[in-house]
Amino acid sequence: MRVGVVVFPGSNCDRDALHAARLAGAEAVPLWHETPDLRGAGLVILPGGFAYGDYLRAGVLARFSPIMAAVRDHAARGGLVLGICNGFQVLAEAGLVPGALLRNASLRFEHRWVRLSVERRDTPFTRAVPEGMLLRMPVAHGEGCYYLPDADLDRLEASGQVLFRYAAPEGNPNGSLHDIAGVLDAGGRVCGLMPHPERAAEALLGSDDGLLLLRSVVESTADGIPRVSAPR
Amino acid sequence: MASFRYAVSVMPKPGILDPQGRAVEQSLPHLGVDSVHAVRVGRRVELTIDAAGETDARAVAERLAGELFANPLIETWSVELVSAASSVRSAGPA
Amino acid sequence: MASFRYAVSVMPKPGILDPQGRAVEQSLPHLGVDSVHAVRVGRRVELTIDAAGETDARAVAERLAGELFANPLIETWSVELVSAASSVRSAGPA
Amino acid sequence: MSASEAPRVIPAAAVPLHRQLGVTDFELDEIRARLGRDPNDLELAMFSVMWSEHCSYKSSKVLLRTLPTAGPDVVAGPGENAGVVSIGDGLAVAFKLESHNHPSAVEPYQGAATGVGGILRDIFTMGARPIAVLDGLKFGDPAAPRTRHLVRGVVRGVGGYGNCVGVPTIGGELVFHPSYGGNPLVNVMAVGLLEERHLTRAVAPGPGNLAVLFGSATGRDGIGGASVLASATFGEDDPSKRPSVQVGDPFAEKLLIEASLELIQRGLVEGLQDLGAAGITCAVSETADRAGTGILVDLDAIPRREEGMAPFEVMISESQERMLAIVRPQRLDEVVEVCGRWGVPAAVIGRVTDDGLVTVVTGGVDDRGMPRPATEVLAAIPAAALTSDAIVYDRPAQHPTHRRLAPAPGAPESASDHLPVRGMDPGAVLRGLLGSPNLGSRAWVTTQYDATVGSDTVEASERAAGILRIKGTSKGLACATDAVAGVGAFDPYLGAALAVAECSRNVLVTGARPLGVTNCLNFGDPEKPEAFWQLSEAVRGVGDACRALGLPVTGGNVSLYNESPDGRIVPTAQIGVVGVLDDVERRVTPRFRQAGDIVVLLGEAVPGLAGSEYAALAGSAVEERLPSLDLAREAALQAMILAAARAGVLASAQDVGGGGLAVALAECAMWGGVGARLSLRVSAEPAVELFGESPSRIVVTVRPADLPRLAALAAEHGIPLEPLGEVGGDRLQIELVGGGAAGAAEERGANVADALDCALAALRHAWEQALPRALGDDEFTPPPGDG
Ligand SMILES: Nc1ncnc2c1ncn2[C@@H]1O[C@H](COP(=O)(O)OP(=O)(O)O)[C@@H](O)[C@H]1O
Ligand SMILES: [Mg+2]
Repeated sequence: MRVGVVVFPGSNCDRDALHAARLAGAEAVPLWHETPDLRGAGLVILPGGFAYGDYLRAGVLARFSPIMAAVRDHAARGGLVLGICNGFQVLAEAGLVPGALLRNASLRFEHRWVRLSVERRDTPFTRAVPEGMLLRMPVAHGEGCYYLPDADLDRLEASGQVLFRYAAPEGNPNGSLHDIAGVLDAGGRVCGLMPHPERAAEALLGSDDGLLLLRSVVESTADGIPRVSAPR
Repeated sequence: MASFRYAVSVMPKPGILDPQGRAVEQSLPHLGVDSVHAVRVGRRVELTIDAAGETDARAVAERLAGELFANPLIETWSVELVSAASSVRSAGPA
Repeated sequence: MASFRYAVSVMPKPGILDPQGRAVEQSLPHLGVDSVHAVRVGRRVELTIDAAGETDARAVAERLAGELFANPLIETWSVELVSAASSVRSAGPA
Repeated sequence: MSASEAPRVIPAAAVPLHRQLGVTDFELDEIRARLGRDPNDLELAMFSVMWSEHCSYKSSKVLLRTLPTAGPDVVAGPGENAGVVSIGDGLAVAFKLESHNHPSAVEPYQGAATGVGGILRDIFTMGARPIAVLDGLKFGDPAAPRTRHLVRGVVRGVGGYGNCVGVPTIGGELVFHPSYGGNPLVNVMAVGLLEERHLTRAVAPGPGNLAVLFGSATGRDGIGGASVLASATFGEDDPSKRPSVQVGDPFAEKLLIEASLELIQRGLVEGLQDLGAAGITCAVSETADRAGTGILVDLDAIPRREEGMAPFEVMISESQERMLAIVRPQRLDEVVEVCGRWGVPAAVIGRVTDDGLVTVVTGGVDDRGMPRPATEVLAAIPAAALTSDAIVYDRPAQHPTHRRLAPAPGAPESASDHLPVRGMDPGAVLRGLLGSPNLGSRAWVTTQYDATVGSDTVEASERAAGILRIKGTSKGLACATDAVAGVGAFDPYLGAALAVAECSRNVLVTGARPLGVTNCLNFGDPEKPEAFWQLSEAVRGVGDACRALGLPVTGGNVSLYNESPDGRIVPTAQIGVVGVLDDVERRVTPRFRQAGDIVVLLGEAVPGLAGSEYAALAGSAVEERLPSLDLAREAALQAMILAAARAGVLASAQDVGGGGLAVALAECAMWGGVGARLSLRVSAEPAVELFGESPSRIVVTVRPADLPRLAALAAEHGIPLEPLGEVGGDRLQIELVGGGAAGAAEERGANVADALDCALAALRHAWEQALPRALGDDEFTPPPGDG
């Protein structure tokens, strides 16, 4: 299956995502932000980095790049989208996943290794994760504090759209409500998370837990047609 | 065609935690200041818009404010016409 | 004792590079906007000061603006008295 | 009214322009001799920046020439933007250290950020993709509010820039010493990876080729001393409109990196030069001089950020994120296309000529880029006069009368007679050392740096050296940067030599072979004979150590005038070393691995506690001796450790550095999550053995079965070897035995332990809390687990 990694001006984890997608057994191609063509990708990754410098507000300027219209269509047709770190911020600004990412409660950039609990394993992003396993990977961001107004947050929880939470012993690095590290859109096809699975794709670098997410996607689309598994 | 300069003020919505504002408040005692509270830190964007008239220019400013400068989920904004030059005076020695 | 609410606007000095303003301008064509230029992005700090009178309160606001909120090497600032509540109207769905 | 605003005693006009620009009368004569006439104001401004210490190295050149620069792996040495060493497989590494001390003292965030930006440009100018940043930071008393402000700003600035451009920060050091109180040091090292065939030089060959400026527009940033010209030009104009603080734009730099590397990989440039100090003037004169050509600059073609800029402002502006490419005319369209795609503005600003001159014109050029009859020539200077033929001084050096015993600036006045070498509780001292600002965990800093972007980081931060793997090969790179300020304060030669030894040892203990050295020499005012003596001693120390260890110096930077009203900084030779690991999977780390492994000390302690962290903790050590360095012994130790690592004998290895053996052992234990039961022979003084910082020592662990092989290697290299005990448990226990310990026993008070015995948890607690506590940040949560 083909993974497309969007390159915005200022993306800096695009190579990492391409590399990890290949390790997961996918064919991976870069997608240039000015060209609204997804090159037949089944999964589109919005990678980490600082698109447009993260100026003004992280993710907001990238949201208007021409390729985002294609990403929106892809999602509307049930295609898979994974936003990692800055990519999550772009998805949130674009309204493709719920919520906003505020400045870290510490007001500092936080680079730390964290552990994630996987709240659901019946999604295209998590089906290869063994039951009960906590995933170890790094976070590296200044604006990753997940926020939704109370009522919306309750709805998000009730509809099973919370996919990853920060877990002990490292805990929550940024003050996110409900320790939320990653969420799904209402259709379960678009996922945004702050930690970096693509940087945890090889034991040599400290962990290969992140590869499980990409493997899940590859497995989910093994026959070329993404299987739909809507949230509860 | 005329030019209009606007200042868009963007502030965290009431009820949204503002860690920057809190950090400012916490640092005030070190400056010997105890009479200050309710500090909120937001953004100010100044821009010049070319348009036939103020109504058209303001429409662009309002649109940019709501779509770009502020995130309505967490922020409120207001648009203000300022003079053609920056409304902020120069201050302090170089 | 009365309360006064101020808004302190902090903007990059003229001549000082404003990477944020530049990036915003660069991305405006993506929004289909071509009538906007001279974008500068700064900060807005709102705060409430308790003092016997406006003169005293403003003195505190001016001092904080110059010492804490702005870096006089690269930024200019201005202090404005606003209503007791935030001067920024609520907008968008809460 | 501040001093600078006070009315001048001498009206400005009475001071000749050259002096206002910092050019001495003697230098003006030298300029006249090179031009054969008087310079005009623009030319004088160009000379003033090019003949500044920063660009001309006029005080240090005679010293730097003495450094060894040749080596089998050297691809490019000093004289280029960065040194380049080969790592085999057609790959090479570019690396360099640079300072941004003074800008960081004025505006810590932007000063540090633009420091990172500047050194990264030196790397990708060579055709290398930047893959790592390391930062050497030095500040004064961490309890002082000003220091805290500087530390916060500088660390945020290094992170703010490096994180955004996406280059991991994988190492560095943060050192507090009172002499840096008025003058912090911000030295940044960057490392890049390139295919050797893409090596690009900063040259302007081929008359007729185009000079293309790409990147940000030119503003009034960083126009320092020459701003006096502004008053001549603009009369009463408000000087605050001439900002000299530079603001970094890492987003623009990221685009510049991608555009530059694409230009190089597609073979579109004949030469490439970044714009740093002295801006366009420096870039055009250096590239022309290196190629033996000239350049004609069309002033009107230079894109500006501001209106009304005077010619001198355009020519010397230090606006960030700009590059100069030399391009064949037929490739121009492609160059413009590449830059355009990355959103980087590009403009042809001139042409390469064959007259050896830097010519600046206004009023238009013809189709061939040559001046028309009506064109006004604003400046015409031989390129060499600005660069290779700039003035060079051989300054007088005078060693201070109290060479070794003079207290460092800011050190407490009263000296204790002796350090408490006896009657102490060694466990309490160890906790005190681990809890001290210089030895505690750096997590407060390193959590603010993205260390894993790029997906190549194998080890980062707290370890002796950062390690990156090299994709597509089995290789790894180990990088470290060190200075030994504590000793340098008393003996600049020894401090510099120790820094080279320690830095290369830090690379070696990972199993990597050091390939080359970069350095940043931070010193005081070279016009003061004592400061110049410190500089020349340090260069001698770097040279001697590099020769002894067989390491070429491939580049560096010199930062002088590091003085403040509080005094001069201690002599600080910051050293950077890069080494290669043939098989990164077989790297050695400091972590104790497995219960039952044997802990072995290689090398032996020599007396001398002056300049150590223990001395600082104890209060004062001005009467103490310095440790000594035997470079032959160091070289033998380094050869031995490399052989041991290659033989696969080492389970772990850690260099004995700040805080001495006890701190090294504590680190191995804390990071490995397992303790050790050891006994240490004390021949002289327990403090020397436990906490002394004498060099040429490494703590390793081996499987019991491997001990004979290690012993054989040690014997072969003539290295003393002492098995200390074994790994295990959750405490660090060191029993003191032997004559020195017995003598101390009599003086021990009732409450004093016979041995060092600490729970790992207690050590970790002290270590983790050290820095946040020193900086007064009680909100910081240290990461759990091993640093
Ligand atoms: N201490 C030093 N040791 C060795 N080489 C040095 C030292 N200081 C400067 N150099 C070399 O002198 C040249 C000029 O340095 P510099 O002006 O800092 O370059 P750039 O402007 O590209 O940063 C470089 O090649 C640099 O490596
Ligand atoms: Mg350079």
